[in-house]
Amino acid sequence: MKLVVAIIKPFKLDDVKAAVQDLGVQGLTITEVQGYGRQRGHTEVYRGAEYTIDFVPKVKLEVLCEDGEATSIAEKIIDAARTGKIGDGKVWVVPVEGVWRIRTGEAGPDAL
Amino acid sequence: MKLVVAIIKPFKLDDVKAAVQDLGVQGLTITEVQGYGRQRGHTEVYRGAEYTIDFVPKVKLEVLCEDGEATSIAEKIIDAARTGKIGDGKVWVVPVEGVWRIRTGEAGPDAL
Amino acid sequence: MKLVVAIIKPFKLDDVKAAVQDLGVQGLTITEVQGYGRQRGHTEVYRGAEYTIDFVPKVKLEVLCEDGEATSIAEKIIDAARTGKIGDGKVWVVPVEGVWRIRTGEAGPDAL
Amino acid sequence: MLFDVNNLSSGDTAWVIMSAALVLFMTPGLALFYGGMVRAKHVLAMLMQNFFSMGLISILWVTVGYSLAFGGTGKWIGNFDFFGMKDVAKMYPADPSGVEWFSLFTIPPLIFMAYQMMFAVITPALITGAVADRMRFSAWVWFLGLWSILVYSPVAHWVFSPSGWLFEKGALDFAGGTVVHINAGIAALVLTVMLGKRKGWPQRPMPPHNLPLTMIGTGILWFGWFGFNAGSALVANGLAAQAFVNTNLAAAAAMLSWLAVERIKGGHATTLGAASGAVAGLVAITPCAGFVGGMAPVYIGLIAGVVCFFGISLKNKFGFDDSLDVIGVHLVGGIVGSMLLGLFSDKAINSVGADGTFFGGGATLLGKQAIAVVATLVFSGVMTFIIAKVLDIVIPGGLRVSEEDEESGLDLSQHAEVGYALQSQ
Amino acid sequence: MLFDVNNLSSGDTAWVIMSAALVLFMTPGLALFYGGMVRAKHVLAMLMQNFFSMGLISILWVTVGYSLAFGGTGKWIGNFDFFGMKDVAKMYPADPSGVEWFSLFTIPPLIFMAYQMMFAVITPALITGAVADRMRFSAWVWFLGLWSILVYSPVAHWVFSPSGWLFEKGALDFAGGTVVHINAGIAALVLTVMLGKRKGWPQRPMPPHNLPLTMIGTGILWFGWFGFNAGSALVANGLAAQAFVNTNLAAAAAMLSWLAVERIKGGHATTLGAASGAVAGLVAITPCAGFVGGMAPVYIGLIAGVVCFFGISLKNKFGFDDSLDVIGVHLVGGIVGSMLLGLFSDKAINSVGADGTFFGGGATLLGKQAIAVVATLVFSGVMTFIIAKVLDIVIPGGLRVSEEDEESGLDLSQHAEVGYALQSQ
Amino acid sequence: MLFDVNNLSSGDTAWVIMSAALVLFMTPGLALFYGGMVRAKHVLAMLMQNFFSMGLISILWVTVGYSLAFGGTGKWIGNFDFFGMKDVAKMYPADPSGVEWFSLFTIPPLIFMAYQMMFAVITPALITGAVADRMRFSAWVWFLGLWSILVYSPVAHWVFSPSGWLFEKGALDFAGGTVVHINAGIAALVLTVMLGKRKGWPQRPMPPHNLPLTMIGTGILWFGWFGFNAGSALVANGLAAQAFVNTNLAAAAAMLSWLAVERIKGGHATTLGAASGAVAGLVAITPCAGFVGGMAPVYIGLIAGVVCFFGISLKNKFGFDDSLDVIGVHLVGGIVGSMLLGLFSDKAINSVGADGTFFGGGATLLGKQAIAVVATLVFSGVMTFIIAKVLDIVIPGGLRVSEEDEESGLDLSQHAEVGYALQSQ
Ligand SMILES: Nc1ncnc2c1ncn2[C@@H]1O[C@H](COP(=O)(O)OP(=O)(O)O)[C@@H](O)[C@H]1O
Ligand SMILES: Nc1ncnc2c1ncn2[C@@H]1O[C@H](COP(=O)(O)OP(=O)(O)O)[C@@H](O)[C@H]1O
Ligand SMILES: Nc1ncnc2c1ncn2[C@@H]1O[C@H](COP(=O)(O)OP(=O)(O)O)[C@@H](O)[C@H]1O
Repeated sequence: MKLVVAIIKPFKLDDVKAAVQDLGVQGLTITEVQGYGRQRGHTEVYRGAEYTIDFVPKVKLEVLCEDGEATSIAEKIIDAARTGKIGDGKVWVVPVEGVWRIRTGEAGPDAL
Repeated sequence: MKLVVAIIKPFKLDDVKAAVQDLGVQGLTITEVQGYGRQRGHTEVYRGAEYTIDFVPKVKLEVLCEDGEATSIAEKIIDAARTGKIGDGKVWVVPVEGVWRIRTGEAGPDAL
Repeated sequence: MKLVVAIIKPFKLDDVKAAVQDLGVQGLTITEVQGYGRQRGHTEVYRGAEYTIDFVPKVKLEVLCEDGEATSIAEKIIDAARTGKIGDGKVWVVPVEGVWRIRTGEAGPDAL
Repeated sequence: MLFDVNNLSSGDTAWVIMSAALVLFMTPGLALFYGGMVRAKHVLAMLMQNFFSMGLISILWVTVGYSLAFGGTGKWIGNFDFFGMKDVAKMYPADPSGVEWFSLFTIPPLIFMAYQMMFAVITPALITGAVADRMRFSAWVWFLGLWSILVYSPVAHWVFSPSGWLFEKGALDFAGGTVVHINAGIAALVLTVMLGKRKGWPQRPMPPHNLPLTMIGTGILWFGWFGFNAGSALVANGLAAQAFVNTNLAAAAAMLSWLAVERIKGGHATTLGAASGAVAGLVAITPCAGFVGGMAPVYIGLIAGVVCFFGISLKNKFGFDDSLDVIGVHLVGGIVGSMLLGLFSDKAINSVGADGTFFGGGATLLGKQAIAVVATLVFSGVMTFIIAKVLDIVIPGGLRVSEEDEESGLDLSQHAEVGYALQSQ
Repeated sequence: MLFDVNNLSSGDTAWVIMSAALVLFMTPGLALFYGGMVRAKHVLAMLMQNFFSMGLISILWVTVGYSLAFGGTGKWIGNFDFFGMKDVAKMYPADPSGVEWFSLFTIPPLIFMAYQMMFAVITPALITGAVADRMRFSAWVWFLGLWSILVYSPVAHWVFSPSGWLFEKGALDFAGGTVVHINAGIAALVLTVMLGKRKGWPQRPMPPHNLPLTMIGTGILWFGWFGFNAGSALVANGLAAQAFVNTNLAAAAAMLSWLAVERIKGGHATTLGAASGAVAGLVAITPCAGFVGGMAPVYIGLIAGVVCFFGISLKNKFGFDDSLDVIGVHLVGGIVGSMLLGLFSDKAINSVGADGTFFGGGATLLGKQAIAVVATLVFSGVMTFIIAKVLDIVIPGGLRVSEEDEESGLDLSQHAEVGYALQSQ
Repeated sequence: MLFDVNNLSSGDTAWVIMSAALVLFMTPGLALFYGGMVRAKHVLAMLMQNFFSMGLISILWVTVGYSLAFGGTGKWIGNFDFFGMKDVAKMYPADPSGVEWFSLFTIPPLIFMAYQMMFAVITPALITGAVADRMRFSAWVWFLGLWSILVYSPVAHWVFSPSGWLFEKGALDFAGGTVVHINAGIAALVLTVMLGKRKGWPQRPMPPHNLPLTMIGTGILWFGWFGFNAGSALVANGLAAQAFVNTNLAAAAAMLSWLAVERIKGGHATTLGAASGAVAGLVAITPCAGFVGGMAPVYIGLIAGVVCFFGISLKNKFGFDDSLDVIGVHLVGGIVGSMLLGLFSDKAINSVGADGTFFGGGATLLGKQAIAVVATLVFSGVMTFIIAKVLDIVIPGGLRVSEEDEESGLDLSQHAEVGYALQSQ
């Protein structure tokens, strides 16, 4: 089992969700995060004083999947999340050693 | 070392925390997340227009533990978080290659 | 590739970011989380009734990096985040099996 | 009583119009005060229950409520003379024979009706704090309407109409200690017991999700309460000024005494304690505002702050889940104020009042106050029980939402909305 | 018309000063009402567009706006008699020959000017809800100023000045059905079409980020509207009381009818529906407030709630993105109110008014109201188009921000700020 | 001076009661204005420090504060004539021989006392913005009480009582430029320096956690300020209208000039800038409100906006951490307003005023204003230092919380509460 993690631009969330649903993904979890990267932050002004805010709002997606699906899911996310502009985000894959569905106690692929 | 991750229903948090504490777990980290899954979302109404919100508020738990404890922690979480209704969530285990306690610099199991 | 994850005290964020930037880290992602640990929570009062809040606000950092950099990044974070007081947090490293940059589709170290 | 435009005072009218606006503003204030204290998933439902009272009760009031409270010269209840706004623009309510009351008014009868309307709106809204997080919205809608007609209007008649039996008896209530606070407070107690506890209470902590919201509400309530109490003079004169001063002092004193107890008992003076103490003081001074003077409001406030603080712990002792402490603050505070009036009332302040125990009046007024308190407790308590019981049977699903709806939050289950959306959207 | 201090009534003055303060308070209220409905990344921009109107329009009003609206006795527009506060402290606007209007005033001319200033401030602010989330701030600044001078002042002159052609014609507008709501509503429609849809609309849901904020705004608006409508009596008397009562009842009734339709159609009565219905009722009663009585405000409110509910779905039918439903609520509600006045107006309530169809006046008033509505629609619509077109060409970048700026949020791109910072900081 | 009920004007009374309510409402407004600007972990502490002033100062004022400010006919300080509400209901303060001041009043003395109470409440509350995020709550409690009695009451006596030396000297202050803003501003400066910087300042950015909250506060402040300034006329007449207009125009103008400077200097007009500019204008017009006319308030506002903008950067230059810019806005703005009054004051507007430089008065008034400014700066500065020094020694732990308490947030460490709970709970 794998966990596909993606950091994307928030307004791409609906597109990305639709895209992975097309692949038959039945569930995922998102978190509101703040990203720092090449897409430097921006200057904010506070009563005449400027300061740089390095962090930009991003959304993190986590999708548990079977081993073989990870790459296709990652690719699908990459396609759907791309705007071509700096700050589009990253996708990565982490190995997972066990998965359970809480409701039923089912384990492994059945738990997805 | 392992990282046990769980997505649970928010109101189960106290029960789950108590349960893992019983196992001797000394620390954990939680995040407010939004889940999408079989427990479809719900319809929201905005000035006469309906739209579907797929995401439901969930809480994510992360527990670092020694290799041997992962399964028992996972099982304990599953027990404590179960309501039997759809949307109870998932538990998964991720391998961890190193852990440190920031305060002391201790590494490995001592860092937990 | 590795993912270095750290739970730190929120007010240490700027220092930690500066520290890992020194190491050439070009990006990272943060999440606002709540931690439970040895640094027990605190008592809150609600209309005369006291109750214990176990969770303390923390910030979670995630840094993707090449295999060889993980330990040095972890050490740098540990240095920068340390106050020496209980609750300073943890750092851990998770193996990553693939990374992509969404904007370009680049994979592996180039994606960082 | 025909309204004679020659008696109109523009100054008094300006003040009472403004006061009516201030009292209307209190209901949103109350909504926010309560709304900040519930958990995030119930915030809109709380706001909605309160705002809805502004809608429903306004309409019911001009249809029948006002007429039942102020029509005719009956002892127990009004009549239908003012049904559907009939004659309201040109007629004051009738004075009973031998009494001059409405005939002395210097404001248009319409604004008297409107001012009273705002009281009718906020009184049942007070109850929402007790039933928070578990009452079905449709049940609330029906309860609200029935309670207003069957409980609020009669009690308002007893106390505020010069022909009402408690008014005649000489029980005093300047701005609604019995009519508003005890009335709503006992209804809250009955409903709380009937609905049962919130799921998870008291094991799971249910901390306020947004105390700054509660403090916004506190500010609005304090501000609006000047209209509530000083407006009840119905003239812009020294009596209104006295009621204004008393209102502010009681709120201030009760804040201080509440915080002092907190500090002594628990070690910390809390922000919510400051707000709660202030509201307790405002409640307690409500019946007294135009009858006491000097430092009396300070003493009343100091006592109210302490008593209400301990009043709140009743729920833990008796195990009923008065979610946001309507009983501890409004029922207890209302009783404290109504009874202390029996001690502190001073005819030198208001000649149509009476002298309390401390001003040579013996226990006479105290006795009358006790009768008014008990009468309100019994009538409102019993009627609330009957209305709620009937609704519990009649309303599909009963008074209380299902467990699942409670868990997912009333906002979603009752209103298909959530208070706050994702930040990053 | 020289102001004679002997005619001054302190009661009337107290009420109008207070009303002016209440109307000023509505603009922050509106800002919050709208601000809660946009997404978090646009909240400050929304607040800013509204607050900025308090800054810019106040200054423009005393410089030229008031003079253009109330100077001289022209039919179409005022003059420069009051330019730069000249004579405002000692002179009322002139009455046209044979008319007694300003000469009957009992309040200082300065407060009349200030009261009207607050209307000038809030009217263009209403438009911000339609252009939310995509208009360049500099474009808004210019639009705001030009629209106020070129559109608001003339229309205010037509309707509110006794020498204006619509006033002369006998079209009625107590507190701004045409001048405020239709005027702003049609401008909103034109701008909405010219700006185009928000990126992602209607595919992507754009739910309100903070409905409690919207409810705070609703409370303030309802409260302030008493100043808007009852203050328009410009005296503290029975007429002000009538306008007060009508205002409250229409808001209440429209809340109920909006929620009823929601419940019947969609299954849920929503909190935002309660707020929207109330505002729709407030809009519709605005032109009628001092001309109708009895249960008429209830009927007007009930109708407004239903019609505006359906008015809102127009945008989905026609595909224009009226982000926060300014058209559905203010344009539609303003027309509903202005036309219903032709039916419900009653000279028994206000002798300077007229009898509508239901009070034996036939269709005469209805016809006049239709003329006023159409005139406002055409003039404001065309002028808005011209102003916006010119600005789109002249302003660097045009009316609308770049796609990227829209995506990252107006708060950041226009104001270099964000509404909410990290909680844990 | 015995209060003669025959002199009472209901219109004036209505206006002053309402004004007192408006000024009271400003303190919650200020709390929110400041509360939105601090970081989330300090929000309740900020709200609490302000609300607590409503509690403590109200009680101290009726006990001794009012008497020290308005009792007797001394030059430097009042006496104990009104101690504990004695005679306040029936007596105005005494006029010094040969002066008619209180004897001309048309409002009940009680409401004069209450109106002044609200000023006493908000003045020390202004200071909280400077000491944000690091002052121990118990230290604040003591400071608040002592400062009010030892600093506020004397200065109020000097300036507002007709027997006070600055009043006698002819220094003008319509609504509190010296008494309120300079007084609080210099105290803020002294305390800021004594407390030291917030941990991490200025290296770590400390952005406002919730600017919409700040904007709610701004709206309430602007609204309430009409009571503050126009209420200071103490009658509902043309002077009140003038003060009302001046208040609005100065706020508007200062918003525009602040934003203009921001735009020119930094490229962006900010929402917080709009709010800050408006408040700066309101501060500057406070002493002038009833003494200037025509376009003068616009000029005063424009100047205040620019000067206060630069005033704020002082803290960066001198390295003191005036967290929320009380010094830049209130101290600088108060001085700007008090001195500009020496230029713009016009006896044609207010016959009890004086002519400033621009109206043929030469530098006389300017000199008197300078004396009043300097006297306030010196007295308040020195007294603040002494009080704070003593408290720092006496209070266990000193004025400032421990590093750890500062880090975990004042909400938790001082009040055992947090502003916002987990959303999902
Ligand atoms: N090394 C990293 N580790 C974790 N997250 C990263 C890393 N680099 C970038 N990110 C995340 O990806 C987002 C986009 O990265 P950025 O460098 O701005 O643009 P791009 O991916 O287009 O090169 C960042 O905001 C951050 O959330
Ligand atoms: N494939 C997945 N990857 C990541 N998270 C998932 C996945 N499937 C479900 N989840 C998470 O688990 C929660 C519950 O899943 P759901 O399918 O609704 O119910 P159940 O687990 O009872 O079958 C979801 O809300 C989501 O947060
Ligand atoms: N076993 C664990 N799994 C995940 N997170 C943990 C674990 N133990 C501690 N943490 C996180 O680290 C933070 C600090 O831990 P704590 O035990 O309080 O102090 P210290 O790390 O100094 O011993 C906690 O608040 C929590 O967020």
